[in-house]
Amino acid sequence: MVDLSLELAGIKLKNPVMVASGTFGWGQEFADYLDLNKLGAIITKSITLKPREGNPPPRIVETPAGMLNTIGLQNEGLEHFLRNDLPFLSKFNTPTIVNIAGESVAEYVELAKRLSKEPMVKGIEVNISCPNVAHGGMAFGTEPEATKQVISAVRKETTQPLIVKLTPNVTDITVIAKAAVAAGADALSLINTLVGMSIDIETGQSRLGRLTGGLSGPAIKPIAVRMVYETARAVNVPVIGIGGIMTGNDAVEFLLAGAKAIQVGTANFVDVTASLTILKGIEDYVDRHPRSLNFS
Amino acid sequence: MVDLSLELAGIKLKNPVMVASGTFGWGQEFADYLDLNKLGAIITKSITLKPREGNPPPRIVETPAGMLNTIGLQNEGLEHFLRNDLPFLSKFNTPTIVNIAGESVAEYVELAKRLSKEPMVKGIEVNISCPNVAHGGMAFGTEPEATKQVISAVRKETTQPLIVKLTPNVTDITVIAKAAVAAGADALSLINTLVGMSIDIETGQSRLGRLTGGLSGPAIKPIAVRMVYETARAVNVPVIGIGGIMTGNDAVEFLLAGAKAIQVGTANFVDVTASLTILKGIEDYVDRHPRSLNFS
Amino acid sequence: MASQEKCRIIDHQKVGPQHYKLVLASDYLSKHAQPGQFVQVKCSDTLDPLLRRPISLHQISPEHKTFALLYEVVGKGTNELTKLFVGENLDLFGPLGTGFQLDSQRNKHLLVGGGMGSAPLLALAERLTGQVSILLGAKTAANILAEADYNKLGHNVAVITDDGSKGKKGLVSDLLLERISQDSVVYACGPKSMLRAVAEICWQKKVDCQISMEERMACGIGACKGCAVKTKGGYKMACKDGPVFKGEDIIW
Amino acid sequence: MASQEKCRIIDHQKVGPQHYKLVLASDYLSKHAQPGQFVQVKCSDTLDPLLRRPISLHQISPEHKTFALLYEVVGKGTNELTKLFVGENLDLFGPLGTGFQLDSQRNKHLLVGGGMGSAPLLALAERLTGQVSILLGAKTAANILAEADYNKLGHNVAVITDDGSKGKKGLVSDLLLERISQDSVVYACGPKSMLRAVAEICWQKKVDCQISMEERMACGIGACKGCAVKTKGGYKMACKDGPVFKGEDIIW
Ligand SMILES: Cc1cc2nc3c(=O)[nH]c(=O)nc-3n(C[C@H](O)[C@H](O)[C@H](O)COP(=O)(O)OP(=O)(O)OC[C@H]3O[C@@H](n4cnc5c(N)ncnc54)[C@H](O)[C@@H]3O)c2cc1C
Ligand SMILES: Cc1cc2nc3c(=O)[nH]c(=O)nc-3n(C[C@H](O)[C@H](O)[C@H](O)COP(=O)(O)OP(=O)(O)OC[C@H]3O[C@@H](n4cnc5c(N)ncnc54)[C@H](O)[C@@H]3O)c2cc1C
Ligand SMILES: Cc1cc2nc3c(=O)[nH]c(=O)nc-3n(C[C@H](O)[C@H](O)[C@H](O)COP(=O)(O)O)c2cc1C
Ligand SMILES: Cc1cc2nc3c(=O)[nH]c(=O)nc-3n(C[C@H](O)[C@H](O)[C@H](O)COP(=O)(O)O)c2cc1C
Ligand code: FES
Ligand code: FES
Repeated sequence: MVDLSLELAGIKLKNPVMVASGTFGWGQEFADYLDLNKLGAIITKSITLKPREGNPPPRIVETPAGMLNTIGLQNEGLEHFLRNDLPFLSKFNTPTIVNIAGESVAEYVELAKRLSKEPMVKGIEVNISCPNVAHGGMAFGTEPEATKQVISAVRKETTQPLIVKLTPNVTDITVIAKAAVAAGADALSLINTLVGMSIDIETGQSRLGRLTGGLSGPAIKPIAVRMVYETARAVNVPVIGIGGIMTGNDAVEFLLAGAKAIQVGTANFVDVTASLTILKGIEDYVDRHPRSLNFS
Repeated sequence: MVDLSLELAGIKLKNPVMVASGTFGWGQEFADYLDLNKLGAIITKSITLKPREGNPPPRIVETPAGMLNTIGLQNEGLEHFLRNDLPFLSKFNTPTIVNIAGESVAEYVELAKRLSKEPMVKGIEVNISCPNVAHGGMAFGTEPEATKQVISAVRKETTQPLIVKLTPNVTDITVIAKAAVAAGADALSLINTLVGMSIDIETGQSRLGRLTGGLSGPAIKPIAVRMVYETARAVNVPVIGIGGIMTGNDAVEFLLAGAKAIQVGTANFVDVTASLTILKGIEDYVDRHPRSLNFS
Repeated sequence: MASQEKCRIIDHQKVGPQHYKLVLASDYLSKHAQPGQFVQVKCSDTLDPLLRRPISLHQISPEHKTFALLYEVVGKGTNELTKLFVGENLDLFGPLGTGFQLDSQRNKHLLVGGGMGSAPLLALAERLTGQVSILLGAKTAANILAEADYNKLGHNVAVITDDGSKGKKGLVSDLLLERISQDSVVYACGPKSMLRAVAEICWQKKVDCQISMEERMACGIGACKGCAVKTKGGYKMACKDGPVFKGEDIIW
Repeated sequence: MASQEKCRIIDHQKVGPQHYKLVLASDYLSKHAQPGQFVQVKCSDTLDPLLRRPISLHQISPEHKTFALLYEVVGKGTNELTKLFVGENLDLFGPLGTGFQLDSQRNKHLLVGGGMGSAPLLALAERLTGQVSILLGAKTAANILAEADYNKLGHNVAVITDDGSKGKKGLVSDLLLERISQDSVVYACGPKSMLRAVAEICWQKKVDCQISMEERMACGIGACKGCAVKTKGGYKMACKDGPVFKGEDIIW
């Protein structure tokens, strides 16, 4: 079997397939269905400093070849995660990368500081791209100055590998990408969801409990591939491709566009074993095309 | 039957269903298959000052619930249009709105000036959002200052109703919308396509003759509805909704989001009579929900 | 634990105006599924529809290694299902969720089904012992589902329709009000407004009540936090903590 | 003019490893379609696949009011087609495009088909009079299509395969080189590389040559400018100016 291992932002990965934040819970939910040891990395659902109850339902609605979600970062907060969820993840020899979301620079810093002390945390993914919260979230990811501010502040407080997760809801993603790298990002992951809306024509109201939600799934893949291509050529840190990856071939498309690794999101809902099927697809491709992709 | 007629930017429309630029040719191609007199308006494919041969093939590729195109504004130029295509369209009692695209402010001005002299042209749609050309195009639609510059210049030269067509490839579409209105737009139409990319994993190359293309179709509908909702609340001119409208219900979703009229694009390829089926769907909805939508 | 498997279709019949019954073969599901649980159904092998659709277990027959689903065509996922033929396979993930608690202390069981809500209650009725009454409500006679199957079980069945085309004219909660007593335990499934009425009646009568809630779902296993139901203990997940909840816990 | 209509499926058979033949009923299409024209097929009533797929007319039988399509499963659209049953309807738009010019001056017709390219040439062979030779090429024996139908017409049929599993071993352009003469007129359909070879041979031999080009399509009626083919006269539309072009006009 081909060796797809790589080092990314100082994190050793068995292979380039990670599971995307918010689509794989805390790992435990999926552990009955697939061997977590086989994944490249597990990105946890975003954690916040304090518990968040999330947004009112309905929180999801299907759209053509995609879905809108407005979960609103429901989670039990940092301390609960460290006490209850991290120990489970630590049993696997797959790196745990913790995705963090704050309402202010201070919250991001606090989260990063605390996570730096955890040897079982192998990296931090900074979510400056969540469209489903009233404060913080995407606001940090749409203005280069705000991006710089939050990433520099986090960088000062941690030596953990820092992955910055970018939003596609911008005119030029390379501007934000460069700002994040200038501020100390070790890698970039993209894309988070696109802001979308769906109206129930019988009620005249949003089909979601909030007005808008984040669009994910195959529908957004062409946009994601384009942004990965642009970003990989604009910065000198590794780029992680995300957006609508359902098959190994989809993943390969991102790798050819310049991504060093990929994350599987919505596909986990359609098939609990999607991440491993996708990994298998990449392996088969590399077997057939030994020179097309470069792993090292 | 319900009366769906309306006046939009000074143009009298029998109903709110228009056909979108670039998806209905010069009208003539569809005239065998549907009664052009039944449409609200016909928006022509973008015309440029001089003939353009367009981009190298392949020019289209299907993506999940959508398609990418990179036609590159192939057209025979303004004079050819006036001589050969406008006379045909003038035989119908459906307003012809001419979509124009320039490589410079001067070209837009020249096009508008010339079209102002044509009584059979009932309005001008200014395309500052084409992603598939090297010069001009989207560049005018992503910077509010550039938008103001081109629209003010065009406004000075014509008393024709001016519809400005916006690109979704921006951080905040309301900023561009306000700039266009401040510069004299009588109405706004949105969205044009999102920039996307698709890679052939066997060749490692783009599946299109150019690197990127414009994403249209149902996949983008949630993004379009959201942008129409935001824009309709940010400006005091009518908004025309475009993006992934396949059915009457899709159209109603845009009208409920705040659009006064809609345009049918990709759907014309799937069903030559789509625009009229969509019109029928809106009529049925208004019959069933007499108070939900306001036509006047 | 659930299993994601391709199950062979044994039977597929139209049983109502927009209603179909699918009988499927699976050792695992027929053995492990409990009344009130559901499966996540992959309605198509294309990207439209994209997500799986939750459908309750309608009948569970470990002895035949089969189970049944009863579904109503309401949109594109359920419409795709109608195209399936006997002998083909259907990709299912289940059994999922927390089903009904079979209360063996009490022996006066009142099962209240509104519209499609009658479907999951049959699996429950098959397992309950003691005095079991089934109250079925629907818009009109044609939409009363699985009545024959309930009758076959020998339970007491009462029917009511909005238009009076079958049984009394009225709502199934009217029937419940007539039948409920201190020693009842109520199990309900149906539209939200009905469930709310049932929960309120039970609360007033101080009767235990288990209701099956519907919410749009993605993962089906508690991972995405998409299927939130507001309860007195905060948001709970319909796919994992439910779909069956105590009536008194729901914040309507 | 084309018509968009739902045509009833009269027959649907597997005829090769990934190849199926659909026979459909339509007064309009069977009457108006010409060899080399195509139809735009709606492969699904969902949004995936979204666009119609162009398929050439394989047989045109006005006397039976039927026509046939021969397709190879290469992706999701053609895969959806395999699910169709006799008696169901298929939504088609056609006939579209400019087909073959039946050259009645000459009477030595050479039809050159590579792989799936053999499909549209049968409709042409059915209409041609005079001396007609059919040259069929494919990767391997199983992929030689419609040979029996060509034989039935009484024309001369020669076969060649890449692996020599049927007929000679080689390319169909090799066969053409053997058979071509000054008084030939050549009609070709197949992969681009083959068409190019055919066009070059014909150009060298100063023989008229009509080739059917494939390009990805959206509208099918010349409106979207999506299916551009580069010719000496600028970009032409495969759906309207073609799919059949003069070999000498193409810029490869
Ligand atoms: C736990 C559970 C058990 C269910 N059991 C059954 C059953 O036994 N038989 C049955 O016919 N139906 C059942 N449903 C409802 C069924 O899931 C929906 O009818 C189905 O998902 C609709 O899919 P669609 O693609 O046909 O419709 P869509 O086009 O997706 O939507 C049509 C309508 O159905 C609603 N809907 C979509 N998804 C869901 C969902 N997950 N839950 C509730 N409503 C939804 C939409 O809001 C919309 O109004 C159950 C739902 C849940 C949550
Ligand atoms: C005028 C014309 C006539 C044709 N006649 C036939 C025929 O008689 N029988 C037959 O089997 N096929 C024919 N084709 C090719 C057929 O249209 C494609 O195989 C089909 O569209 C693939 O659709 P899909 O969804 O199965 O594959 P996809 O998943 O869309 O794509 C699979 C592969 O097919 C290619 N492809 C997709 N669309 C087209 C297209 N419009 N034209 C060419 N290649 C495409 C893609 O680039 C890709 O490599 C014809 C094409 C044209 C343009
Ligand atoms: C239900 C759901 C919840 C999500 N939650 C988070 C989150 O908490 N943090 C985050 O950074 N991204 C979150 N995302 C975004 C995904 O990680 C991913 O970036 C996005 O869905 C695009 O990938 P996909 O198309 O493969 O799903 C969520 C996505 C979905 C669908
Ligand atoms: C093939 C194609 C060509 C197009 N050409 C133009 C054009 O020339 N000018 C323009 O303003 N928009 C053009 N568009 C954009 C459409 O008018 C429309 O804004 C977009 O496709 C979104 O709508 P839809 O999803 O309904 O297709 C084109 C779109 C397609 C698919
Ligand atoms: S559907 Fe994902 S948590 Fe319930
Ligand atoms: S497919 Fe639209 S012009 Fe040919």
